[in-house]
Amino acid sequence: MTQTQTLNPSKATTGREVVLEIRGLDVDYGFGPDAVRAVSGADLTLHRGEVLGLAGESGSGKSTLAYALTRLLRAPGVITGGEVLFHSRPQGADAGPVETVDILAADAKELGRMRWSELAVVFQSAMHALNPVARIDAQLTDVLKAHRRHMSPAERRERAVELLRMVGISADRLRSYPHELSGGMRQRVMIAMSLALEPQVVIMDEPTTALDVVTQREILEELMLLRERLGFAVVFITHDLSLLLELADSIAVMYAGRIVERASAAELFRAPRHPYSLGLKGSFPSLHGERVRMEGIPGAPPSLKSMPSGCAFHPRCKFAVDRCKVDLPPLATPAMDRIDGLPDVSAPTPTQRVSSCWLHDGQQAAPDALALPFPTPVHLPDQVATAPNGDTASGADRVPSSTTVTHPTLGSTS
Amino acid sequence: MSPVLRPRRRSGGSGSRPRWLRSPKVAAGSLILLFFVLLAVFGPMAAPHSPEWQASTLDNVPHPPSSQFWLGTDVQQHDLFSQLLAGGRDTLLIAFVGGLVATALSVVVGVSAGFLGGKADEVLSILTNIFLALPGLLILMVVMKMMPDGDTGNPLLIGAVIALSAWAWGARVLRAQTLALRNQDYVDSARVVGEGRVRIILFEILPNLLPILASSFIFTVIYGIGAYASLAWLGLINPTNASWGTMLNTAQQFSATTSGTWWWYGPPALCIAFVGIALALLNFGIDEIVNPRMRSTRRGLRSKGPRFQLGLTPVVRAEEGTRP
Amino acid sequence: MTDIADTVNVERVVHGPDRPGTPALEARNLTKHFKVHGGLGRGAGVVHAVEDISLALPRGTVTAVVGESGSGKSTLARMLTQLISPTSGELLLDGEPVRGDAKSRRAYTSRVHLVLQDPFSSLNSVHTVRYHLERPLKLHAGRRLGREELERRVLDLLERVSLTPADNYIDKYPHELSGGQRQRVAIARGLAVEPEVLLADEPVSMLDVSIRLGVLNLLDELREREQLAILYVTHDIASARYLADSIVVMYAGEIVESGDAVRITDAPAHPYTQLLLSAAPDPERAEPPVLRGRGAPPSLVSPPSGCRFHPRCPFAMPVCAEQAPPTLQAPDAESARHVAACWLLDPEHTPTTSAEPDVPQTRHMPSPQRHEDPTDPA
Amino acid sequence: MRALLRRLWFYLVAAFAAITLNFFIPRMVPGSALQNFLAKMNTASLTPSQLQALEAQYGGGHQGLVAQYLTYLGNLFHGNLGMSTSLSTPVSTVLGNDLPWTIGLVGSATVIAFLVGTLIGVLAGWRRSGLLDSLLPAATFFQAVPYFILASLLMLTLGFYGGMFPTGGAYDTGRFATVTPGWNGPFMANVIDHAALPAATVALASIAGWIIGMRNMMITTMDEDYVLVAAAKGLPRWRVVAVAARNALLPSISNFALSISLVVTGSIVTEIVFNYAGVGREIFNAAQAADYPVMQGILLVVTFTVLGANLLADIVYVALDPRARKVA
Repeated sequence: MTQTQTLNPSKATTGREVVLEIRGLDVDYGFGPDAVRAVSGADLTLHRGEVLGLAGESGSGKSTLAYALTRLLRAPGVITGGEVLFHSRPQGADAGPVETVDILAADAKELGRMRWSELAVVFQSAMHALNPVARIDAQLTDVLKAHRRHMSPAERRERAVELLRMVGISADRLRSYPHELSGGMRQRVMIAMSLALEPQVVIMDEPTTALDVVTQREILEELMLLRERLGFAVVFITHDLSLLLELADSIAVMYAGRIVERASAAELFRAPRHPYSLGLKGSFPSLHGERVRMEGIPGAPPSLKSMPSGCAFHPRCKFAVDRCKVDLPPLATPAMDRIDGLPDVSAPTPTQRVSSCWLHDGQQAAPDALALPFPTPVHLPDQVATAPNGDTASGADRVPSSTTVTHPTLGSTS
Repeated sequence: MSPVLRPRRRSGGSGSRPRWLRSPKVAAGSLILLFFVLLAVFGPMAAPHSPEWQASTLDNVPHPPSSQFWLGTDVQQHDLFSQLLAGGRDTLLIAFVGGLVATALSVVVGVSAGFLGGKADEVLSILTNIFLALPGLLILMVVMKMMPDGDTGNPLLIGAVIALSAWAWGARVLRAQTLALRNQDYVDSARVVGEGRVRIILFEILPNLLPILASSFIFTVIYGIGAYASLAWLGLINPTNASWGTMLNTAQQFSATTSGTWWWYGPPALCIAFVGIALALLNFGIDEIVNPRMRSTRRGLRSKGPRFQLGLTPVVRAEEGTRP
Repeated sequence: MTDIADTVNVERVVHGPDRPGTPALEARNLTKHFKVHGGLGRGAGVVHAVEDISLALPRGTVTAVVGESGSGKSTLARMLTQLISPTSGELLLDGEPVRGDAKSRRAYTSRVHLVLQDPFSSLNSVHTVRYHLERPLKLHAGRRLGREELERRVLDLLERVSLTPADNYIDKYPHELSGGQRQRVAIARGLAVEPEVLLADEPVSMLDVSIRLGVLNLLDELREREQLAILYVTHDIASARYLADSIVVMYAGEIVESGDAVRITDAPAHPYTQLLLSAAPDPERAEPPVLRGRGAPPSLVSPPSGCRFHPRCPFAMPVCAEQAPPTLQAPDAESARHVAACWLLDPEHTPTTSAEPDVPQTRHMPSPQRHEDPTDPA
Repeated sequence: MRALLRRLWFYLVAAFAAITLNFFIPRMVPGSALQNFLAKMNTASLTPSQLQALEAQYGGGHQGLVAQYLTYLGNLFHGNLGMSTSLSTPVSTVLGNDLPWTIGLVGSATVIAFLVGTLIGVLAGWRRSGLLDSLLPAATFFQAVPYFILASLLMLTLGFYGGMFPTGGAYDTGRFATVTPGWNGPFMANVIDHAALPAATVALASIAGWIIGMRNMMITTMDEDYVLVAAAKGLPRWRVVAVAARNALLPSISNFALSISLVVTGSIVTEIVFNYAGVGREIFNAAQAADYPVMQGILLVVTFTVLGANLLADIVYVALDPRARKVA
């Protein structure tokens, strides 16, 4: 049962070397006057071996961003600006020279070569991502055939067996068709396929959303174990923030096509700075403690065609001020998190937490709920939830405008 | 895959033209069709002579178009222009009746099979598949040959007989679609609210089948025109009924095609072809409206848009591109 | 504690919240076996989808049915609405047995309503919101409603599900509404028949995260205000804990545990419930969870003998494979309503595996301090 | 295999239904069928035995319906389709002479149309270029126009006025013929020359259907994730197209089965235009001569051929789609 420990990755092992850099990425759907902007000015940095979570609701642009950075986005998606740099390090040699590929400038041939061998993708629904009329072994070996010309058919087959075993599927499944496998097994095959060439980055688009919780947990455990062994970095896309908080090293929260907050998982969990992150976090009922009425976020996410002015979240934000309706807040380090001597509002370092909210521009005191101190004053590394000071934090964490209402049914049950 | 009919009333739709007219294919198809429908209705009245009228009983040389006979005459000195004007009515009527009857049959069989499922579905499906496999036109030939001459002149009867050989295709498609719709949650929701079976079929399922119904209707009409024209051309239709098909039959009998009398066989053949093309355009347009992804790309060489290719998302930077 | 087995192991355990009086809807020994087609010359197989379930839904309560896909929870909900007729067992509406003839069925539809999972397909795209809400009103009013009366009632329904101003929504087509708004319309349609029982089959699983709570809260308000008996079918045990009075856990077509929502999640008695809880996302977890009972649910065509969970159960004993476990009271239960179908609860059987014998304690219990942060939901 | 057995059951029922229908068609016609026939018959003299055979086949004799039906089934079982009234030979002999020509013509034309149309459809769907798409409405022209008009058009332009191909017959006959029928080179070339226009008619008329069907299925299939995965995996371009085309092909094969009867009847009309030596010309001649036994025999044989083609398409489908093998 040692493998279970890997689900919560130890931050110490995370390499700091950058493997993927995204700068100011703009993505449109359509072209010309009908175009709508799906992703605006996205900045992300993925470190070697890190799990980066992309959280957001449907239409927030999280999948668009992920597919655009691999240039796999379908028509009518168009990349209209920005940069995606992949810093590739030759396999096997830790100290090998780093080669940088400009993905947006690459041609089909170069993309074809580097994609999958260095940057693989796991799709949301393995049901649809596996070719229904081809056997599993054919789908595992064709990628080897395309990228590893020197391998003999026997070697390819051997590798396919090895890949399946890696994700816990026995070799006799090689001759199966996808429809003969369960949903969990299909997703395992997809993961095995993504790792066939030992890529440095794996992008996972809601890989477990369609699965049952137990299967989901099993697959995530295996995935994290493999990550530890093979050292690939993961971009994990999901709408399930509570899962991401458990799984990821750092998290970028997206809303209406923009990254509104980027922070480490611990920071985001204990002290979110953006009202949307706070609201999203407050949309997942807890498995512990007293039941209280929670409000979620009023309203609904905007459509790309009619984006609100200023900060897109302002119509649903309980803290919104006049300025939010007019001006777009920059993605910057919140005033309270700035370290003296580093006044880099406009150019925060990649590891620094940032939030796109006027409440953190230093002109006024941010609301209590958005201004929880982090790191927490009492040193308790990873377990604030059970920490004795939890109650001090929680008092401030309470959303000011919503009064705590005891659950109506509780009166009769407890 | 399930084509869902979008509501007709659109909020803030651009332009006052209805959406379906904005498709050039539908517009062209409708215009041509309208012309021929008008021809079918008013043509016989507008014709200068009756189809049987002969300019002379002595002359047996077909005359090319002239100011007197706009489309010339045939061997027996019939005015071909008059025959052409009169000949559309039966053809269109038969095809239309055939289309209506066949569509009605296909709805009854297809929707029942899809909605009821089980044994009823099995029996109806086998019936449908058998009718699909039967060579309809051949059976029509045999049946028409066996029918008394008087009956082959009755357009309604012929339309109905043609429909009998044409309903199966629509029934099969409708069954598949009904099967898909039956499992939609809104059908279950309607049942939970307490709606009856008939009401569910008529008000929940049928409106969603309209695009398929339209396409199957048009398909059958095309088939009907072809079938009727072929039968007439083969001489299996009472030749006293003037129609484009019977005109071609007489032309064929007198070897018009190989004797250079193009005005004899050309115009009726063109009329049949044009009606067929109009209907095909309509069908094509409906397909594209229902399923916008199938719309043909209009980007020719002159287009400035990015070229989309699977697995290679285009990069068009603002400074080079045309973003407003 | 020695005579628990004798006192609780009655013939039929009725699951669901304990309330005095006649429950709005009661299911007795509901069973559903689906026939699956064999080929030519082969006997048809039988899927044991739901096995002998007794459930009571009292007025003004929410009962959650939790389970993985294929556990039979949706089949159960559809049986309760009579969309599927049970193989055996009966339904009691207000204590009266439900008959199957067309007239009673029609009457039934006016008292029991089902809200389905997918708001994108549960409304017909060719009809407006008005049509969707007028139909049940016309069907169940019992008299002809005037045009103004209908309009007034439709507007009232929209307001009851917080679609305000109602005028803005009444003539919209489904595609003009967001997922959450559609689900509210679906619920409003349910309310139009003025039901006593509302069954909701995964009503929020297809919705955006930020608007799920809104719909759950709406269900809770309806329960409170209209005293509905609500059945909430879900795979998300955290939302079940949030909304429900009582949780019923299903595995492979059977109820394995039921009881007060908070008790079930805080002190699960059945190994499967423990497994579900350990697999659920929970950022508050101090240490990574330990999954006990990996694997997949069994085939329901030939379910395992004895306890259906035994092939996966980390505590399985010989008896588990031989005999179906009785439904027993959980040892720590304050009320007799926390029960589980597990041999471990029978003092005569002790586990032979290395796992700790006191099953309910194996799971990490939340420390009391953590309960004082009421708004921290994560 | 079980899926196929289940389909086989359908074919048995269908074949039986076709046989029965063939029996009842003459009896469903208003009035006494036999009287109608006799009235229309242009063969002046009927021998008493011919009359008796006709009575057995079309009723109006003194046998009961059931007995007639049983006689009919018995005759069929022995391959006895009756006697041709105009040719005085057994119908089975007549068909035996005609059928190879028709099957050769329709078979080759259909296969060519299917292959070419599917290929163009794959390209049109994959590239989605304006050029190929603008061909589509033009292609529908061939689909919308009746076979006999299309056939006449080709015959007039390429054959009669163009002089590139012979305008009739299956091979040169008559006084000036230089070829001798048999498996020899000049004769085969002559046959192909004669088959070119009829085959082109059949192919052109059906090709638009394949192009459009395949194009639309390609577009739908390319939206599937597995095609994107194939592209993402860095497979060569043709492999990615192949993945999509392989899946898009499946509905085309079902459609093939559906349309086969339309194509067959269409080609029969085409044969009439070109006076081709197949069953088409035979049924036309039979119709002219009111030779009912031949007409009915052809009807039956064509129906069975269509059913056979359907069965073939079913087998191919099951072979190509692993999911179909599972469905019982």
